[in-house]
Amino acid sequence: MTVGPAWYMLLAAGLFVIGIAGVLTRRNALIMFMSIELMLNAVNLTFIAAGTALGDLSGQVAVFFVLVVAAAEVVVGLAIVVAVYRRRGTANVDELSEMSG
Amino acid sequence: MDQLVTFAEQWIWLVIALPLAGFVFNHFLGSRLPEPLAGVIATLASGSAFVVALVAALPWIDGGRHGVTVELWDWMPSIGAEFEILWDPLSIAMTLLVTGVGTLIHLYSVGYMHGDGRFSRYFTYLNLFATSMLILVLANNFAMVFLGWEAVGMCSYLLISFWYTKPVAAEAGKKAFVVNRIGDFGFILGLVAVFAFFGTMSFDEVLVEPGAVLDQNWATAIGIAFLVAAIGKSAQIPLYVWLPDAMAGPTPASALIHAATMVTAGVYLIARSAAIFDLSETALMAVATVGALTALWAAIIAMGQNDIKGVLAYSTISQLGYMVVGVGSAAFTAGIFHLITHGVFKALLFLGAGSVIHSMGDEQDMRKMGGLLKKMPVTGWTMAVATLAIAGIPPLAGFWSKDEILSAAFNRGGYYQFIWALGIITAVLTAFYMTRWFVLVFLGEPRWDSDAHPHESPGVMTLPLVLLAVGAAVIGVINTPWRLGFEHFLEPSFESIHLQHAAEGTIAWVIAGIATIGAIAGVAFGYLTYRNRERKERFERGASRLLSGAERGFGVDGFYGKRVVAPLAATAEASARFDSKVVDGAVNGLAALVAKAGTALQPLQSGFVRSYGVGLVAGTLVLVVWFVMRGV
Amino acid sequence: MSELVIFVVAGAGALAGALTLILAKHPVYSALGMLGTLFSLAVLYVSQLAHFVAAVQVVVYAGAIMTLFLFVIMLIGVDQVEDTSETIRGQRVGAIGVVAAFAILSGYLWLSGIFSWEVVGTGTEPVNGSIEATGQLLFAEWVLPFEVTSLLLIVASVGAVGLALFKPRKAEDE
Amino acid sequence: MEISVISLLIGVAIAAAIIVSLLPARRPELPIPVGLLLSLIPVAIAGWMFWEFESSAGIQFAEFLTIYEPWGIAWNVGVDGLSMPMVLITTILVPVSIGASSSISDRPRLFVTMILLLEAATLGVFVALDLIVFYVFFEFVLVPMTFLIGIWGSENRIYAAVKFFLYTAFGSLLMLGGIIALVLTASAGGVPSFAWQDLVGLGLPESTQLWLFAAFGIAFAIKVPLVPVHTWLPDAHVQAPTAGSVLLAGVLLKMGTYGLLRFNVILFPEAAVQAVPVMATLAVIGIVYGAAVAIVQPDLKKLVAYSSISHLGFIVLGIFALTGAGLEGAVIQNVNHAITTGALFLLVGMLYERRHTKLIADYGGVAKNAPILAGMFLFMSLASIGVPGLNGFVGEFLVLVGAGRTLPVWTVIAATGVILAAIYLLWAYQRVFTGEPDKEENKTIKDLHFGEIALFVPLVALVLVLGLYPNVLLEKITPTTDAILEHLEATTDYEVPDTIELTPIGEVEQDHG
Repeated sequence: MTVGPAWYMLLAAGLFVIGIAGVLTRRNALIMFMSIELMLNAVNLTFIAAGTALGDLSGQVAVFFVLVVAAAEVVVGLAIVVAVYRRRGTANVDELSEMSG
Repeated sequence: MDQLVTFAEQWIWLVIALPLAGFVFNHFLGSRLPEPLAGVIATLASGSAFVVALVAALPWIDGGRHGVTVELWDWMPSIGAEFEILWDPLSIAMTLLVTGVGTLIHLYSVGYMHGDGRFSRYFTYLNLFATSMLILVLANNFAMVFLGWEAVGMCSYLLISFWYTKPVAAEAGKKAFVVNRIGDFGFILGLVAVFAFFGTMSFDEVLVEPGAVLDQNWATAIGIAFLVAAIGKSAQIPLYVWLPDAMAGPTPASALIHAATMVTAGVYLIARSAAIFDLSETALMAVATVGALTALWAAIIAMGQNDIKGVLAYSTISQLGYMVVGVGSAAFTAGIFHLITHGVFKALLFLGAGSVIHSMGDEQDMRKMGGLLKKMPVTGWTMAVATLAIAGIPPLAGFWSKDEILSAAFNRGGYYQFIWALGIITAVLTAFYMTRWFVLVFLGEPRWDSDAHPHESPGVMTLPLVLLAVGAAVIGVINTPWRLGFEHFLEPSFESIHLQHAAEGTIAWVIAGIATIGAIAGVAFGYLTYRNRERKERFERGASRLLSGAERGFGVDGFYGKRVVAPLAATAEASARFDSKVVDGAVNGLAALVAKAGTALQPLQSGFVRSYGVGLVAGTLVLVVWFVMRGV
Repeated sequence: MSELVIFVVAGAGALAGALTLILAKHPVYSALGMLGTLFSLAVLYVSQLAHFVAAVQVVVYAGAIMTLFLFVIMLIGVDQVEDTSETIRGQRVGAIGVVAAFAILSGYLWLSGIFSWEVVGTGTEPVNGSIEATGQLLFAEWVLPFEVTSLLLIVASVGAVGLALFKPRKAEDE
Repeated sequence: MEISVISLLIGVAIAAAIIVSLLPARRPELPIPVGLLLSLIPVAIAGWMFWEFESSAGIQFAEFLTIYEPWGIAWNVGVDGLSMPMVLITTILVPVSIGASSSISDRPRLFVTMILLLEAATLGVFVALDLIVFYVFFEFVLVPMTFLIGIWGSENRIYAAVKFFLYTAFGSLLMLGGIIALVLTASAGGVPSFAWQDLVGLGLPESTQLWLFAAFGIAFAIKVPLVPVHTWLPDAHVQAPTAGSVLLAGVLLKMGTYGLLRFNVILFPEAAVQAVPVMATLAVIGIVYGAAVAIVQPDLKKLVAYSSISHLGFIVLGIFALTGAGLEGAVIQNVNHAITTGALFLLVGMLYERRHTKLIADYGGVAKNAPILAGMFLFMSLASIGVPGLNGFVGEFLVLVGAGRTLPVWTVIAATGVILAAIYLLWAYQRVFTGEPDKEENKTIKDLHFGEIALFVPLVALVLVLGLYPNVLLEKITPTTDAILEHLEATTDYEVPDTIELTPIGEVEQDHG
């Protein structure tokens, strides 16, 4: 028995929702970051599954691009986290609310 | 003759250009010249224009010759407004008056303005004034008339407020300009209508046969609009209030304003657009009515004036009323004739008054004069001539022209005989108040202040007086009932018009007789009353209410101040308040509202990334739901 | 049958790793959970014939990116245990709300069957996730975006260096 | 591709701005004279263009360089009878306003740079025929002007600058929406084109035209400004430095009237014909209301500002008279108002430099010690009032007689503005200049010096030339305005009235005479 793409979608959705929950509930910047990565991976999974199901290799190519963007994002994001930590001594995003209106 | 016509066509522009050149020269260099030179140059500029005009006028003197037009350059071609000169009998008559009398006033001013700190500036204004008036009378289209019209208004503003450091003068100048502008409003509307119906401003097209374009109502409307314009410029009821105040300027300037230029423009305008007025009896009647009422009203006020120039100012208004009656009776030639004669003797009167004021050390109150005839014989005797001329004593100038107007009005019949009656009453009053004026100033005992040392004016001032006195005495002969030379001369300008002619035969003699008797009665009554102190006092007691009312001009100025100016000012104030409070308030209110909304929404911007995250996800949700609903 | 087994096992692993990621108090555990998820996904990719992507997933994600994460975690203090009590008013309710809504929406969409499309490729001509095939596609049709990503990476690394050089102003003042 | 003279013109202005900004900072005396000299180059170029400009209707000196083909955006510039006079007067006013700024001591380099940038942008507005290019310039004008007000203004400058910016930016955003909507409608799915030439005579449905007319119209109405969206103007004028006021009144406001003519009337003819009563009413309200408010202003500069509102009303009335004389009058009044009001602002600025007050009540008797200043003020006032022979008359008169045919009632009301103008300006003159100087400060007031008089020479010359021989401009304007009317007649039911026909007396009373 083969597993239809719908199941992969369900799994991806689950991962994505978990990722959202992580972003919204955790206040450690690093964990929030990883949650975002998780969401990106969920999306990657849908690309792969759909690409396979539709017989189109472009789905996999799209994953490459997502990967690159994720890598770039991580590089800059982590640099920011480090910079903030050096200045403020914390990675707790709740303490970084200077932009409050 | 043909050579002279060619001369006119080629060189007539010099009539405008010469005074203009004088203006430009004096404007830039006048203040560097020694005093009399600027005046001499200005006088020469004006005088040479007179000479050119005189030579150019020769072919037309005999009458019967049509006008020529000389195009100078384009101005506003799309509305048929060019710089184009019309040299026809009407403009010839006006030009000769303006340049002739104007030159004498220039000459006189050289003496009068002696020692003034802005001597040359005065003459630049004088030349500019002459230029403007010449543009007005030489124009061949309404737009150019309006150019001259406004320019004389501007010059009168400059001259009246010449001594601008005196608040009275500054105020009077502004008043003159603004009141004139109300008249201009009528002029503009008239021009707008003319353009709307004719598609051009040019006399060549508008005035040749307006009956082929206009209907009755619009002919009347345009006529009334031009009447409003004339009311402003020629100081008729109800806009005459600026003219008495215009006394604040130097006296020769007043002479120029009152006699040769400016105020005659209104009468000229009506005469020039005779073809339009000819279409509408209603408009003509309105004109005649305004003129007659003004003549009478101003004559009454003049009786109570104590200012030597005040009497003359109101007499100008009154005499202008006569001219307006003349053109309003369709006796356009008679109106212009009176304009000419009045130009001469009123210039004389003002210059004489100036001479008196000059010698009395700027005293203008007649109650502090008297007996000046001995001290100032030339001035005094020339003034006697002028007084009799304006009073209408034959055979002096005023008699002929006034009689011509009254006779024409009577001859027109119907309503116009009522106008004639008003005219006769005014004639009696005129004779009376002018005699009073002469007696108070020149006869009787001296009532001078102790420091006054009256003396005869220098020759440069008395020469124009003498010349003008001769004119005032004899100029009437150009148009007598036996030989209507002036009327014949003007006729080509009024060819297509139903001109109202004066009465003929016995009636003419009767009318002339009535006028003469009235004038003599007025002079006699005036002389007898004011020559004797006792009778004078008795008369003044008896008529005290009338006289004191007249002295104040019956409070018309105050009435305008209260009923017109004050409400206008209040409206303006209210508008300004409305503007800053309501209109701008609304704008600022809107800005405040936005700011408030911003403050109200401020808590949303908590600064917590995770809160924003909730919003982000919620927004995504909405989007996804929307996509699903759309069926993607 | 084998695919089902792989899917169930790897899927469960991925979910477990994900939950660990968001529930662990200690960031290091979170990172390990994340690592688990990444590996599980790589397995799933292999089962979907995306061999090359799976390899990249392991090398780049699990290898490079997660190492970077761990490195930073170590750098800013492994002992930082997060206080999980909620301080922002309404945050918990909002978070639960939107997460639940998202979950419900996903479930609804799944149940409504819009993902159960007719499978085209399976059985007839499976996609070839080999390096050659992927590379050919990448360097032919997608070459421009590919080059642009290189630019993005350069910019990102420059940015990171810039941020690293940045010194707090206080330090400058001292 | 040869660079056309228009690109050169704008390029020179920008280059001048760059050169001035690169002057050494420790030589603060340099920027004004250098800027003045550099700003004379555009005058020469524009003068040459004007000389070469043929009296015909088409776009001249046109230039077309594609910027972004898929969207149909291009550097599409050129001048016709509407824009040529504005280009010329803009270049003339810039050196005058730089010359009037010698008292600027705070960052003169930046100041002159801003003025030159403003020149480049306004020139761009007048020559642009691509709607996007037009919009970009139209918006860019705000930037230097806001700086001019906000940095070198008087006490309340920030408020005025912000108000100016927000007010006008709000309007232009509406216009941007209008531009996009117009182009999308016009292209109907095909390749869009922002070229004005392609958008003329589209024959859009009337309701579309009305919407677009409103979108453009509001933007321009704010710029003109028409009552009731005028309140930014007095504040901006009062706070702006002299040069800013001169350019604001002389050039910036004209962008509104120019836009109304260039876009609203030509692109949406049907809507323009429909909107005549509304626009004419707003114009007439502006004339009378602006004048009434001006009468009682205690602040001389505000008085002149409100007089601008009144005068601009005449221009709008002339545009929407939709007759030959009305359009000609509107275009030439654009120029005339720029000269006279620009000059009046210069004079107010010079008074302010001498006495540091703009309140009329603080003056009195100034003419005694400063006769040239007083004479100049009077001259410019009379020109502004519309005394014939001076330039103000030509435009106003053409507008009035032009409007008389199509909008008689409005014309009658507008003509009262002529009276009111005399009242407010002469009254102000009377209070400021006449009488004996009773206040100490007014007794020592200095007259204009040579440099100041020199600034007025070109303006006085223009006042006289345009007053006595306006044909220099009119002959270049008329073909274009005639073409506009032909265009209106071709695209709508509107017919330009020739003369109003009556039943003449001559026919009725044929048997009478």
